[in-house]
Amino acid sequence: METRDIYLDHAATTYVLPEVKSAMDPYFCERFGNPSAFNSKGLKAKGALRNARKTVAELINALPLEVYFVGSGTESDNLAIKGVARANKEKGRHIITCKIEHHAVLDSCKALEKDGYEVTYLDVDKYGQIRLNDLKKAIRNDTILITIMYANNEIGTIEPIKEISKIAKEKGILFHTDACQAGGQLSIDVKELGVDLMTLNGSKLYGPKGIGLLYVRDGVKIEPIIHGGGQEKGLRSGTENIPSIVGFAKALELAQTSKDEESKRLILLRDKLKKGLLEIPKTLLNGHPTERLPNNLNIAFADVEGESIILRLDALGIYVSTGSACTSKTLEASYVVTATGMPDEIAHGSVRFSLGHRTTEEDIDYVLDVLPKIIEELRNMSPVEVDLEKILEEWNKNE
Amino acid sequence: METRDIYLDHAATTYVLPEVKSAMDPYFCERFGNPSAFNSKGLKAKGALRNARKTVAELINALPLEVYFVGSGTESDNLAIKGVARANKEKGRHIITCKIEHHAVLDSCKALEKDGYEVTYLDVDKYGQIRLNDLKKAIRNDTILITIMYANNEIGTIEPIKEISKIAKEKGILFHTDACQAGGQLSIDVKELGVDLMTLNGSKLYGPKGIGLLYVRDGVKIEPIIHGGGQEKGLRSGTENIPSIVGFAKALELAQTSKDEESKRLILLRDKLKKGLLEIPKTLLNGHPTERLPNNLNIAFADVEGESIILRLDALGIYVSTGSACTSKTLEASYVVTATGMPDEIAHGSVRFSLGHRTTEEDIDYVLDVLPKIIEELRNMSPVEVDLEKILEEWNKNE
Amino acid sequence: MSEKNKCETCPVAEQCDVKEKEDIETLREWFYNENVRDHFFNPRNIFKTKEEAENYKADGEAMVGSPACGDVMKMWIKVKDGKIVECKWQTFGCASAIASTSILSVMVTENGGMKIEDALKLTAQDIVKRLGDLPPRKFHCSVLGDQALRAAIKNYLEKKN
Amino acid sequence: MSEKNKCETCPVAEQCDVKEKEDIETLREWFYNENVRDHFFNPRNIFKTKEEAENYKADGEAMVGSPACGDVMKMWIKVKDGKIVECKWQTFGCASAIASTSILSVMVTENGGMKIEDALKLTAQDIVKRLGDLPPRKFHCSVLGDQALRAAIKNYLEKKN
Ligand SMILES: Cc1ncc(COP(=O)(O)O)c(C=O)c1O
Ligand SMILES: Cc1ncc(COP(=O)(O)O)c(C=O)c1O
Repeated sequence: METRDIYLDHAATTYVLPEVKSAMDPYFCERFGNPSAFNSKGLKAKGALRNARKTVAELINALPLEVYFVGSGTESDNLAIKGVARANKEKGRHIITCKIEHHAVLDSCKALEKDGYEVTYLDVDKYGQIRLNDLKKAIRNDTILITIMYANNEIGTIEPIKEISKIAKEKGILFHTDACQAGGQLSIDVKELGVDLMTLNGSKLYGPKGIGLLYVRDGVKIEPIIHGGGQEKGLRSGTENIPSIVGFAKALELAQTSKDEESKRLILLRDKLKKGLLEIPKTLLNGHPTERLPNNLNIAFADVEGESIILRLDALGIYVSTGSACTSKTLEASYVVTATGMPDEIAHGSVRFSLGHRTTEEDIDYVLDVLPKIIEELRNMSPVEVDLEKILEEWNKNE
Repeated sequence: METRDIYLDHAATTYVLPEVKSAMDPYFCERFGNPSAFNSKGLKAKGALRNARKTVAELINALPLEVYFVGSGTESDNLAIKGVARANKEKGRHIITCKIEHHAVLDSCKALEKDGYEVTYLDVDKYGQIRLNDLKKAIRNDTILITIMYANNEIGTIEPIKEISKIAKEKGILFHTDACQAGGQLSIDVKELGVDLMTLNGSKLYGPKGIGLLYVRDGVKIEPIIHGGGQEKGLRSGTENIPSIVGFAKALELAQTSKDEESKRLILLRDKLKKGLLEIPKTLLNGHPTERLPNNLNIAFADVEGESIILRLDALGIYVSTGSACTSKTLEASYVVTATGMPDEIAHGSVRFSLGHRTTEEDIDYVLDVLPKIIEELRNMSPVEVDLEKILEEWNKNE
Repeated sequence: MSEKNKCETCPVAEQCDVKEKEDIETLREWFYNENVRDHFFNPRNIFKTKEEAENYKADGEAMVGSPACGDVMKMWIKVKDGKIVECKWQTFGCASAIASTSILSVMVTENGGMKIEDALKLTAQDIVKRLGDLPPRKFHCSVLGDQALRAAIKNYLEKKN
Repeated sequence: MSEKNKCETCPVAEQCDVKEKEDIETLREWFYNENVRDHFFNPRNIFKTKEEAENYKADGEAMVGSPACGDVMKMWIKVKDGKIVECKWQTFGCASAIASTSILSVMVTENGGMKIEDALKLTAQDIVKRLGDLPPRKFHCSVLGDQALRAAIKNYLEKKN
């Protein structure tokens, strides 16, 4: 059979767009200076750095001095959480997050727990959203930080960021959001969102890998986690990665200016895929039916295991994922899907389809053409026959 | 007057070599997968990652599992020092380093001091080398780590790494070396050097910026400073930056395979520059006369201030630096030069010329043609006339 | 990492952890050798339909594992003159679980069929050996294979007596 | 960062630190405006040689700063009818130190020369204003300029009396 090249794993990482690559290219061999160097070569690099910072600041509606470039989304999450926790420990040592955060957030919190901080991991409802009442109840006098992701990387659910920030503001608690998955598709106006800190990265929005951003509202107390030459106003030392910074700014610009149009296109394609896949018997939609990323579809196929589906699709040139790329260990059901109240046995059959720039209707048609047969074959080979009614009943308990 | 393009600031950062750029190029838009993703796109990226790790491991004579890719030289230094300190705190909380380390090392140590660690900052002699006797005396029962740079970024002095590692081994103390400046020019065989941890980065050896490496000998206890998805065996989480990792491996390979030939060439050019510049009256060589990086020359011009020299050269298209790029603040004399016992007034007139791949004999001739006149003009404008004999006398006290 | 999701009933959970520490590099290999791929994409001795499975008359059958843990295997055997002459199976699980059941079904039926007493001695290692190298983490899946086989034989012996 | 290297005798060290906190972004600007560059590359009112400086007959002269701190300025003035008619100088220091001394020498001698009482009132801010925007960190350098001028005038007045 012919092999296609249908990439439906944009949530794991994206290709760099040609315009982004072109923007980066001059900074490798020609405009290569070190922005801290006191000569014209350095000055040119510094100029590029400043322009990139200005571009990004405008796109997120912040001041340039509130924009810090770091080495990845993970580093940005670590810096936000550990940096704020350590700088504000006199105020308190309690942090609130939720159970479906990315490991970058969860494991930063766990690292702080070892240092004597306390962390509340909020539950989520059946669609993956936190309950605002839970949040209010979790807030204590010594709560210094709330960190809740903008949109989930596995099930695509968008969290109620504005409502959370309202609560945080009322209580005078800092609010950080991991917007890695949202940056390419949703509005990331920090004023409108009301966040104090926001994490973005390049590798999810058609920019380069190895570059992240932390927005820190002017006045927020935060400590560095990487010390050295004092770059990024001392918050992130190390020679500035100009090509990647320039590429990131370009990518964010392209993503943000095209997002309305592109979102419409992706939603059409995704909903076609959703409709087709949910016509397969014994399937369920993971995540929120409406409050979800335009490019994300996560479907649970009962009675089959995700890895088999992925490998069968892979052989045809269709590239998808089960859970998050970092934890693609087949022995474990996705902690995100199970957190929504889905029983493990069905979480094991969950597959994420994440669409993007290169996705065409033809791609979607092809997936809809081949996947039902694959599911049928795998089900024929499977000794498991779950009772979907019972599963739904259990899941619905997590209203 | 015509403007040249003579880059003599390779110690600040290097351009990416065309071969390195070509090696990186396919990984932006085509082979862009996430190595952790469980599909063929991920597999290809994982293959590239594995090959790069193998290449690097062979070049430094280590096992692939001892090679960790991180986001910069600074991050690598931070990880080595904080990571080892935190993982071995049951053994002790004392660290030994020296006064002329890069800020990435010094400030990591300072951060640890805030956390209750104790740090000994060894003095250096007039050439910038630590005294082995000082080191031996500084070692305590609770010393857990010695971190001494391979070669200094400002004055080019090479530290006695093998002797230090012998002492460290005898006492059972871990030894980390920051080899950022050495990686492109000296042997970095970790077995021969006898180090337990070694830091390298891309931006100093014609590789990309934003990529660093930490060698960690198998068995060394170390904790991550960035937590998350568990990449790099959990020591450095975050989507792997494949283009930069591939580029770094290529750059290190090119540098290491050409280093004998290229060093010879650079030493010839550098020594010609040295000879010519030292013919200018009232000049001194900073750093070691023989134990120095092939590409580094650091000259003190008495009675003039470094910044004026740099700007005058810059106007002619000659790009040099005073101290390290990160701390190019003119109000402060270089802490490295002053640590060698040079009085502040002459440290202020120190200029670093760092040669590299693109440097030609014509470049050197041009510098030798214009610089004596610049020094003369600036001296005519200067009210300062230091007594060089007295300066030398003071300096020589730091035998 | 996520303790919570570690399957408590997994018989080799501990083993997995040890292996993990021993060879983290290889552990991260999620892709399989040709043999595994062949058996995954062209599984031997399976039923074409659910009906075929329902109507199959086995001398012994058994199911092990649990869907919550991500691995379930069911095995049907026919025995003649103390030898396994037919071996059918169903597997819910990852590629190596499927491939290892498939290869196991070939191992016990090839060359006229394996004697029951030999089949009872088969270990996970034997299956892995036949499959070729497998990511250590995946050993787990083949462990279920020999368990399913033994359970099916036990069922056959019980029925017989 | 490196406390050790902070010049203890610097008259505006504290001011620098405040500025640093206020405007770290601009602080990192090490490059100068056109006017500064012009005066740095084409300094006015300087001596061509050391000999010329040695043989210069001034009505008042003075030197301020210290080479260890990285900034030294020497100033020579000639006074006629209470006005500064010539102003020569030497500076050891960064580009803005050189440029600010040069522009100061122009300011006090242009339009027939500045009255001594006016010259005594000149502040660092006046020099900076004339130079155009300067990185805050560099204010320091122009502070030495007005100090040198005042010292030279003082020397002239002492000599006169
Ligand atoms: C000796 C030394 N160590 C560490 C670094 C820091 O490297 P990076 O800027 O890549 O973080 C540098 C260069 O800046 C260096 O020269
Ligand atoms: C929601 C979320 N946060 C954080 C990250 C980590 O980003 P990076 O891999 O660039 O470190 C990712 C992607 O991996 C993500 O999807």
